Amino acid sequence: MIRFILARLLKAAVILMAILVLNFFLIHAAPGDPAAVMAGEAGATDEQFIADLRARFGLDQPLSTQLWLYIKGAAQLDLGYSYRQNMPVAQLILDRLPATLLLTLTAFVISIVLGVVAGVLAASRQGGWGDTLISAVAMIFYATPLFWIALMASLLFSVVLGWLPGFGYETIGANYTGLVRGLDIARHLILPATTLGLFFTAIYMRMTRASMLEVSRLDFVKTARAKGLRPGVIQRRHILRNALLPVITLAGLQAGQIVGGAVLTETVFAWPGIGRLMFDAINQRDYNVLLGVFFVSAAMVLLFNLITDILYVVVDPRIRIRS
Amino acid sequence: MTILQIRNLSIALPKGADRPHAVEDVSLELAAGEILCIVGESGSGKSMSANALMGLLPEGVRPVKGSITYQGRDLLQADEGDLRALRGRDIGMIFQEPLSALNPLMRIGAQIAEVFEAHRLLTPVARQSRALELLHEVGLPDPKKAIRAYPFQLSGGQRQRVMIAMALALEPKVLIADEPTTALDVTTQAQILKLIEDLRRKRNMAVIFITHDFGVVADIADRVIVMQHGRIVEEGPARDVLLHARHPYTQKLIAAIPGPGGEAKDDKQGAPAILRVRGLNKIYKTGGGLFSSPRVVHAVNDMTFDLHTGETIGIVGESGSGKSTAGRCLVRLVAPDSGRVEMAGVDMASLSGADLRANRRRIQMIFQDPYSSLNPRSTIGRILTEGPVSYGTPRAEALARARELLELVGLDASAVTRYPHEFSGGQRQRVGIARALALQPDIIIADEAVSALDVSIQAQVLDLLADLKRQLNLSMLFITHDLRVAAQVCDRIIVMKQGRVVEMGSADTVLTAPEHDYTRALLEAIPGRDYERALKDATGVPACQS
Amino acid sequence: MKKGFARFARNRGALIGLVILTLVIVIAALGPPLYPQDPWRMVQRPFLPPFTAPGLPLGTDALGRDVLAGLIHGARVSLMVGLVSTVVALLIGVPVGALAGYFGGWVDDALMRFTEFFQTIPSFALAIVLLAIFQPSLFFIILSIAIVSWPPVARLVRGEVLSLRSREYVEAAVLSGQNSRQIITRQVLPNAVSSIIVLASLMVATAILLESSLAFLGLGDPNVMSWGYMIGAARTVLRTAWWLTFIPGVAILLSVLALNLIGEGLNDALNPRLARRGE
Amino acid sequence: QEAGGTLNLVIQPEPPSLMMGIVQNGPTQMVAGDIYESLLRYDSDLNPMPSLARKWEVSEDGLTYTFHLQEGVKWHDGEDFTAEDVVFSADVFLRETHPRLRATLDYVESIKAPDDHTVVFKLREPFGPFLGTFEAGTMPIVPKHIYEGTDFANNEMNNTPIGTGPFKFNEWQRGSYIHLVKNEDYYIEGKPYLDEVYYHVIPDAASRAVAYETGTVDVLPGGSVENFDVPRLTELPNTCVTDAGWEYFGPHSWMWMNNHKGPMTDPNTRKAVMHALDRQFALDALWNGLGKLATGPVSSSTRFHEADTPSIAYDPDLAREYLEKSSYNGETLQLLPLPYGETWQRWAEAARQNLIDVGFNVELVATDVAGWNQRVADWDFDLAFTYLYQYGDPALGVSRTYVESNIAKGSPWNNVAGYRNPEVDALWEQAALSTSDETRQELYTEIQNRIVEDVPVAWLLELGFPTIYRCNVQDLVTTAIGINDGLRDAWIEQ
Ligand SMILES: Nc1ncnc2c1ncn2[C@@H]1O[C@H](COP(=O)(O)OP(=O)(O)OP(=O)(O)O)[C@@H](O)[C@H]1O
Ligand SMILES: Nc1ncnc2c1ncn2[C@@H]1O[C@H](COP(=O)(O)OP(=O)(O)OP(=O)(O)O)[C@@H](O)[C@H]1O
Ligand SMILES: [Mg+2]
Ligand SMILES: [Mg+2]
Repeated sequence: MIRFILARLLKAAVILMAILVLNFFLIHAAPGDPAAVMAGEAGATDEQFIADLRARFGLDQPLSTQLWLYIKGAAQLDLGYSYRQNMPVAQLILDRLPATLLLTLTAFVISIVLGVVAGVLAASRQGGWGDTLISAVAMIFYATPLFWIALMASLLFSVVLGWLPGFGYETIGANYTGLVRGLDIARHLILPATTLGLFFTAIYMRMTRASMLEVSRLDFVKTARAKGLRPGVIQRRHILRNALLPVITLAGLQAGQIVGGAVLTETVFAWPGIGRLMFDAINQRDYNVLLGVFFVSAAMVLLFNLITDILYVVVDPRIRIRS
Repeated sequence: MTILQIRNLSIALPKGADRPHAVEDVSLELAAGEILCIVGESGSGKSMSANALMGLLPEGVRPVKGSITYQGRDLLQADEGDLRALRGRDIGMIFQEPLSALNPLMRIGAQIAEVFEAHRLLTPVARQSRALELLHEVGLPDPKKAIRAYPFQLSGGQRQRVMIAMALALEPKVLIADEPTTALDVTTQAQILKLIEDLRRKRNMAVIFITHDFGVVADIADRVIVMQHGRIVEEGPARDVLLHARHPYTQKLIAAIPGPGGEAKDDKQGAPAILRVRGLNKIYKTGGGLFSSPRVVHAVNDMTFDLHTGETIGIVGESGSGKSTAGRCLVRLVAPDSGRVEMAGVDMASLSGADLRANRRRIQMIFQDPYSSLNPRSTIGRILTEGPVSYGTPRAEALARARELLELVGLDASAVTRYPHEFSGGQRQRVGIARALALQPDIIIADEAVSALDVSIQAQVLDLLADLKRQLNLSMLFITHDLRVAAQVCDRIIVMKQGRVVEMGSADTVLTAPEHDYTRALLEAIPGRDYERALKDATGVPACQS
Repeated sequence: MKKGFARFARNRGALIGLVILTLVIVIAALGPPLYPQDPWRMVQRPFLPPFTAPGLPLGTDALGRDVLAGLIHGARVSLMVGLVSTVVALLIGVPVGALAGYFGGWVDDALMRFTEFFQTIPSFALAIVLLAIFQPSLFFIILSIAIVSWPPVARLVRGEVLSLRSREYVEAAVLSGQNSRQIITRQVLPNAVSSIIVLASLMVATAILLESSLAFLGLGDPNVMSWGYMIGAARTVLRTAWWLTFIPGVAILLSVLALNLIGEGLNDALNPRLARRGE
Repeated sequence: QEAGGTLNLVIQPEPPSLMMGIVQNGPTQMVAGDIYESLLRYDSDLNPMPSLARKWEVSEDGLTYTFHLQEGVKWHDGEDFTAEDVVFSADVFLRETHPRLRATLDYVESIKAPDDHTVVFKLREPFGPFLGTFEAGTMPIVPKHIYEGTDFANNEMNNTPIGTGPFKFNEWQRGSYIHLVKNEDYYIEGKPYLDEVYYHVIPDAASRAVAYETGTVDVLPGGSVENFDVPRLTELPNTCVTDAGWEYFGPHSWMWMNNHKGPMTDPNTRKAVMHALDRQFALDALWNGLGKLATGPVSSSTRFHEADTPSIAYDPDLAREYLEKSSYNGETLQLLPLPYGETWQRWAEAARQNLIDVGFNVELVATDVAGWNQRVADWDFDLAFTYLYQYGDPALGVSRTYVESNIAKGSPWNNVAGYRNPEVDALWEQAALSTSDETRQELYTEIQNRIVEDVPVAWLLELGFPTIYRCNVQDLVTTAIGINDGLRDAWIEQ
């Protein structure tokens, strides 16, 4: 197992480098550069200023040199410097990462738990009104633009009802500490996490339901019934476990998008996360930040692919013993 | 003493099914300690009757008439809770497909222990030890290891034993076995049959055994019920039904059983060898990589033989012995690792690209599964013309030939415009044969070409093959695990075991005076051998005339 | 086929979906000629609520443009974005998946690594970057959406092809002398079509949503009226003129819903694994 | 006036840095204007007022400017502020980092500190607008003891700015908020009144409005909510709105017309465009009636504005006439909206419709900020929206976009249109070097008339940026620089 993981990590590192190179060219393909953006904001009219900025950012060097310098840095986990923000990229990302992880992981957990429970409920009442209701609600969440739900939720719960804060990560200026701060953050988390989670909840629900129905037609379920097991036990022990396999695959995919997968939600709820950082970086052509975010995102995707694989091995003995 | 009684049972199928009732007006009685066999072709309602007993009918299918009485209670009226109490405890069931009937994610021990748990018996520890005893009882080698294993780690036969252990765990009074051996090879089948027989004797259990194999019936049945189209057409003690069948359907089924021997074969050894195979090897490596040593299977090990013009060679052996791999190496669906396959002086094994394509049309294949061997999205006409067209025959000409071929294999020429799903299994197999013939090959390789078919249809297809072979002077390699089938159609037989050829000789010699122990064991395991002899005696003719 | 439709039609949801989608298609096709009002033309005071001004049943937007005209003309663009980007995604994804699945080995490895690359960047973020590179015009919006949505197609097709290519009829085709291209296009792909259709119906829906999300971030094409554009443009006046986002929002919701319902119906009808036995 | 309290403002977008000497964009100044100061401030008529300079004298010949500095001023880290800091800032630091000031400093021959509290600027030649350049954003005074001899751009201290202003930097949670606290040692007794200031980073405009409604923030500086939301917000209880505080910047909007190539090289086409635009509609529908119709290149809040220039009013018939006379024959014009939010987007759509109505073919080209910069800088457009600050004086903020010497690819902020008129160029030169306001007025009136004749660009509006705030926040805007100039006078009525 350890060897398996090590081998996979090695392979991932190689892939990561390749991805980095591709990303590098992708990002540099966009018209405009950070020097021009910054000069514009400063209202600078003289070319010397822009040329100086370019030289400072190393943008006057040939692209291949820039790439080489970047790769060399990245290999030592140095993601470069954001000249625009006057900060090392790694630090910028680390500053934002906790907020994003908190948001996306909460949404992730919410969506899996809600989605699977709803899916099981719907499957066990297949064709009944309960199933219809759950499926319909899921379908509507699935079909509604995310930002629309976000706007509506913030309007309703924050402005009209005043129950929950409509944006931000914590109450600014309150200087809470310890548990109170935790609760404060949790209150801020509810709206964005739920909104973000709803879409995936719908997907998990539909997937679990379909998978449950499919598994329940398999022969071993009949065997289980022939043993005289109660339907509840059959549902949990035999159907659900097998039905979760495709759900794990999907969860792996979703988890991989945890970094930067929440641009819209972070925008609407002013959540100080990576997604927003990335969006701003695109607008400002802050290449290093953008590359850094993509790097971290790709690393996450590969990491979660690995975790999914390991999880598969744990859940599905067929794979465990083969490898 | 009757313990189970079915009266006038009718089971309705949902709207749109092929017929309104799966089972109509079925009545039967089962006495303690008795083995009752239900036979009949596919779709005759055997499984439905059995499922009705357990209250496990599929969705949309429900009993509409009659009663099932067990210990004075009508099971059709019982509620789900009562039925649950009976399942596993009073009535056990074994299903056909050992592969899918066990939960792939649970250990064997846990799955057996579940039976006790379902009926709230024993402590968890006691359940495990009881499970171990049961595995021992059904003759599983190394039960200690098996109890911790997952289903996929066991062979088909072993899995079927686990199923039996599970069904027997609570010593039910009635055991229902729905084709429990159909998916197994003969040797394993013989073991399982013996096991059931032993258990019945030891525990005085009543058994309903569903099968379509008359050999099996002859070996174990006390009484036989024959079903056709959802109705019972004949019923009686095993000897009576098997030897003196009254109903024409039963007679037809019995007549279709292929028997050993068959007609006398002329020696074709004198004819020139059309295919010369020398030192053929194929090794599969799987699962290898950075992290684990690969599993190596020597699927074909140093195979050497000649096939003469007009000759049929049978390749037999148990599952996994390398028969299919050998066949596929010959047509180069699989690239052999070493060895020569000479066809008219050309070594097929070393060709590639255009040369391979040019030579390949002389050697064609008929596949096992009539369902998956025809592209469901192509018309029959297209299936039959694609080959010739890709070798340059004009489409119109190829189509005309396709019509002829269809007539040749006994189908209507109008079939060219239809799709595979509009045909029955036997008809599809004929299409498959026509496709192989479309390229006018010299050699045909038939890999389990009749194994998936019902006995009666099997007989028709075998007849067809024999006819065609004569008419077209084909040479044929006939791969099968059924020795009786091999005996019937083959001039010579090759017996394979674990990739090696262990015996090769004329069909008669191999079947009547086998030299190798393995061949002998295979022959031993064929069910119903005594019966066949008896049948021969009773009628004075071989079971099947070709 | 007829049986397939019967099976499809038995699913009530699917039938509803089909009705809605047909309606949307009819509006998209016949709407502009029947309702020739230019959706960009400023015709009245801004922010007229629906049902208040004669001739402007859905009111006007921030520049006094006719909302109904926008809705009708937008249907065409939104549907086109959905359909065309899906077709383009299929044109990329199907060959990649088919080649990877059919040939295996290093071809598979290379193509799948390539696919993986597109999946390491969150798809929405990738779309934004692509639009930053290309500048948002309808053509590039469609292209960007296609580029971020083909990887799942490739994966699906690869999986299907992997399982289909070991079918006996494929081997029979090999023996009958067909070349790889013929086998892929005639034997393998036609049998993967039902899964692809199901996925495609969902992709059309996702593409419509994606376009609206991009428009929300200001990355829509300002020269063509689409529902996404309408929502994006009206989101700043959500509080004062909620109907301006609500109306196109409902239009998107209904279309996406319809496509999903149809997708499920198709799945039941075409995918024999899920089709109930005996039906 | 009451001391104490916390003020919450919105900052949009998040500034890249707070070191105002290095980064000169709007958001940076809005926050760092509380931290850094310059020698002067300006009232709403752009008259100079004391800041770090207590008083100042200008010599007769207009070549020597002497500033007397406040006593007892300390940097936020406790060091004393002296004239040396001013000399270092202007002569060393900003010459290197501040492109806009650098142009002005070209006129300066020397900067000297005869003693700790006096600074003398000597000019090479007279420069009329010189006294208008001592605003915090134009000439922020930075601490010599921290920056001398270092790599300015990469100095660690840039992340913890040290100034002399009324508020000290405390904390910056990127993506979330910037926190400033009262400078207890501020040199004006009793000021500032506020204890703490929070600038909230909220990327979505609708959410910023919500933040105001739910009471999280008290001040929405100009441009932080979409214009469409302004009327609704101003109707909320205890809400005041003002468009004061932008006089120094005089944000002036126009449409670049590409005089280099294509249809816009023909003056008749340009005139057709100018008269086709319904700017009153834009003002009413998009800008809530705040601001004014522009009459020419110089904003009415900028000095030397001339109101009586040739008419450029909306007149579609006249536009059609000009178009008829022009060489335009149906080419599709590429119009670049300003990528700064929905108002500009809508405006571009309305303008396109105006132009289509008189017979142009127009297509909008969507870009993001970087793309817009590039296309404008490369003259890759026919028409493009823009707006620029005028910094109170035509010589500082207007001439740069009209003189021939400022035609150069690569910057979107110079004479992008490619307007060439040697006679006018000469007038610009003369006006900048003159010290007498009357002479300057005459020259600038002439310039304005000439340029409006030529219509090198299509002037749109003098933008009115509304600041929305709770009415109990007092003295929020006291200078021509508004909130950007620091909250040193603001207080909250409890
Ligand atoms: N789930 C189901 N729903 C509807 N009809 C079914 C279902 N299962 C089987 N049938 C139909 O019921 C009839 C009897 O089927 P049954 O399974 O009992 O046949 P069988 O004799 O066991 O055949 P086999 O030997 O192939 O197992 C057939 O016509 C079949 O098509
Ligand atoms: N593609 C493959 N990769 C790896 N191993 C294989 C492959 N195909 C077959 N094998 C292995 O090779 C051996 C021979 O298989 P083969 O299919 O030739 O047996 P068979 O005699 O035809 O069996 P059956 O009667 O079950 O069809 C088996 O152990 C099988 O597991
Ligand atoms: Mg059956
Ligand atoms: Mg085989």
